Amino acid sequence: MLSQSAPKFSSTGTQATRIVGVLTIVVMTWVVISGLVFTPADVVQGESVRIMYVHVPSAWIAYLAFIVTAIASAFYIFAKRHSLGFDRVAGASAEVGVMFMVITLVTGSLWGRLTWGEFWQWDPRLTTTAFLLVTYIGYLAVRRLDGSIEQRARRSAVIALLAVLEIPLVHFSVVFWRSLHQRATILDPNGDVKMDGLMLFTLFSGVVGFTLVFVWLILHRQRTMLLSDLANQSGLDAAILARQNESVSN
Amino acid sequence: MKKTVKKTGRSRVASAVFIKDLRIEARSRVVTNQVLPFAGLIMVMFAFALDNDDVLQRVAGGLIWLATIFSLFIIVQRSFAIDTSDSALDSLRVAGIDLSAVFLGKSIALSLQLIALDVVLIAAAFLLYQVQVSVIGLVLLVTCVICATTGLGFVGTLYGGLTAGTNGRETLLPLLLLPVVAPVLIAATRATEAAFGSGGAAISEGWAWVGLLAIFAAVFGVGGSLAFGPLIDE
Amino acid sequence: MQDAGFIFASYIITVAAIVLFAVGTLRRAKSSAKVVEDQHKPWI
Amino acid sequence: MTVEKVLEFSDVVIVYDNFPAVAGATFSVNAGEIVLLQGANGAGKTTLLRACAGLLPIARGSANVLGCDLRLDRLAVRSRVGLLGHANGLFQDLTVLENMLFWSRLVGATRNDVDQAMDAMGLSGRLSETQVAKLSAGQRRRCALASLIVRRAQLWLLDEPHAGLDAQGRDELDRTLRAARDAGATVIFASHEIERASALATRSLVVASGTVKPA
Repeated sequence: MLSQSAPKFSSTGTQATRIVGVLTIVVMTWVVISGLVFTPADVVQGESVRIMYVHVPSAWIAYLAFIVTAIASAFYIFAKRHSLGFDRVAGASAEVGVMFMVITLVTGSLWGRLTWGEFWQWDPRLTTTAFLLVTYIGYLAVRRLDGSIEQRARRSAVIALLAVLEIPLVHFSVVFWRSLHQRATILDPNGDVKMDGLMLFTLFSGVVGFTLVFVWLILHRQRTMLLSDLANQSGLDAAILARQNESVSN
Repeated sequence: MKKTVKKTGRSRVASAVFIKDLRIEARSRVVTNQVLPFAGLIMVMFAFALDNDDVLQRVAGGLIWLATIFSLFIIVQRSFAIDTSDSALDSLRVAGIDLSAVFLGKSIALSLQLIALDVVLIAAAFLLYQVQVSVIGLVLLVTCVICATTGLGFVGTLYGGLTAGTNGRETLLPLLLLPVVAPVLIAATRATEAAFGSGGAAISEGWAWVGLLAIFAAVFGVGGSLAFGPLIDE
Repeated sequence: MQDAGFIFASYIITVAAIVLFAVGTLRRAKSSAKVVEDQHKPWI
Repeated sequence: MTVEKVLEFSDVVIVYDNFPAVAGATFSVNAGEIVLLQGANGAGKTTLLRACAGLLPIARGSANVLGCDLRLDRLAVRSRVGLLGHANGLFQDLTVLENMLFWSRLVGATRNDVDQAMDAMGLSGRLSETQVAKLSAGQRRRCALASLIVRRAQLWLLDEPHAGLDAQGRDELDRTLRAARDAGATVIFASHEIERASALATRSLVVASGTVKPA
């Protein structure tokens, strides 16, 4: 029902999210400064290795996000009580995952231009990543199809589980496809980076920082989804009442 | 009051749906009169665009499967348009029919139509692109076509069912299907190239790809029969 | 130097994408939090 | 013999596209009744019928059809009801007989059941070999009703069954529905033609703004 008094709590933030948020800002600031200034240039790759501190963590977190989506979808489908909370986590995680995957592809192609001289190579890892991105863009499109909230949850959970089935198939076919025709040794961007302590630590902080970003975004996004579902619901209560009054007055 | 209709066997439902789909196709001839010319046109247009016999021989396999996948989108949408135009799909849902059997019936009908399409496309490749094939190559080619079309039939029906009756299905279907069928495109292309001996590929290379196609078909056959009901229901 | 431009670009794109996503989420949260009563917000 | 309740709705709310198309419907239907739902367009008749068939989720309230709780298991009721909406659910490129045989294979009915149903609907003879696309509206409607007979539906849910039929078709439809009732089916149908429909129905209900009241 529409509230009589305006709700006092007008955000999705809590003590916990604020702590995560502050931590995120601290860690990310450190990653940016250390990645750009403190860490040394690579012997082979030169300065361009600095892109690694944002590229590699965002790729990892994108994959993490898609795994979270799959797990949450499985919980939604297989748990006795089909709890919509799992669906919201799955959706929020996929959205964040798509964002990180776009970051990964953009930073990766910038890095590729510097090291290989080309923005794009038909390397198995790149190709799989591109297919994966399109798959999850499709997943998000399925979430926007019209229908009830339960319908959305069920459809998207099925699609998420099918997408997980598809990841190994796409990956192996692409790896197999390339390996038959050319050796992919020079294409491996991480193979020839010699890491010293600070570089490793910065990369590690990058992973931590991006994970914090992920957690913070998921918490807020998932609550925002709940709010907008509830907002529809509260409109519904008013609508039921209005419709009943309508029938009485007739 | 309590006399309930006895549940019909899955194979019976599947075969009824299969016969129904093929009979409608035999009568309306949409695949033969529209999709087939469309796919043939793709092959001819590529011949114009590439205009080089050596290149055409090399890429013949890829073109066949690209044309197949484009035709798949049309056939899938047509197949579900038949079921949704007079709400027959709703009637099936109301009647409590085993939807996984509907899935199987529709997939197999779809695969058969794709096989017929591929036979014509491969014949076109022989005529237009001057590809050669040995007897062993032909065995490989036939196996590849069967495995690939089975897999395409399963995924096509699965995602076609999901998008049937929704807004924007014409664009959503390719968006969902393209990344999923990527392995089929790659594997079937490589196997066909091996069968044709394009670019010096050996026939033995092709069988590994056919194996991948078989795995793909199995995964989506099982996944599809489980998922199809929940997807189109509600 | 071309390298520097590319490196800065990749950092800026990363940070900008994250900030935009975060700001968008918070703004949507604020607008829909106004219509929902506090008792329905389990995180309070 | 106690009267068997085929359908029992209590304070049922059905949400369709975020709109409470049915906002608190309470009514029940006994076995063997022919119930007419009257009401203006947009009153919620179609939504109500589709929900009875287990096609739409029940948002609130309790709903029981043929002994199945629709809130718990909407699928259980489905094989036992027949819904005929504005569309007929037929395949246009197939003949009448082929449509019937398709349904009979799905539900395990015999050829004899099919012949009987087609006889009852006056679809035997040359008509049975005609493609559905070439039939008149009334013939299609009869074809759709025949498929309900083949499916042995215990509860018939008909949305505007008289729409698009000529005088003869309407008479036939009325006869069919009475025959179906005599054969043990219960019928709930929506109609705008109050006079004709009231003569057919054993009881009338008024649907207005998503609620149900006795006429």
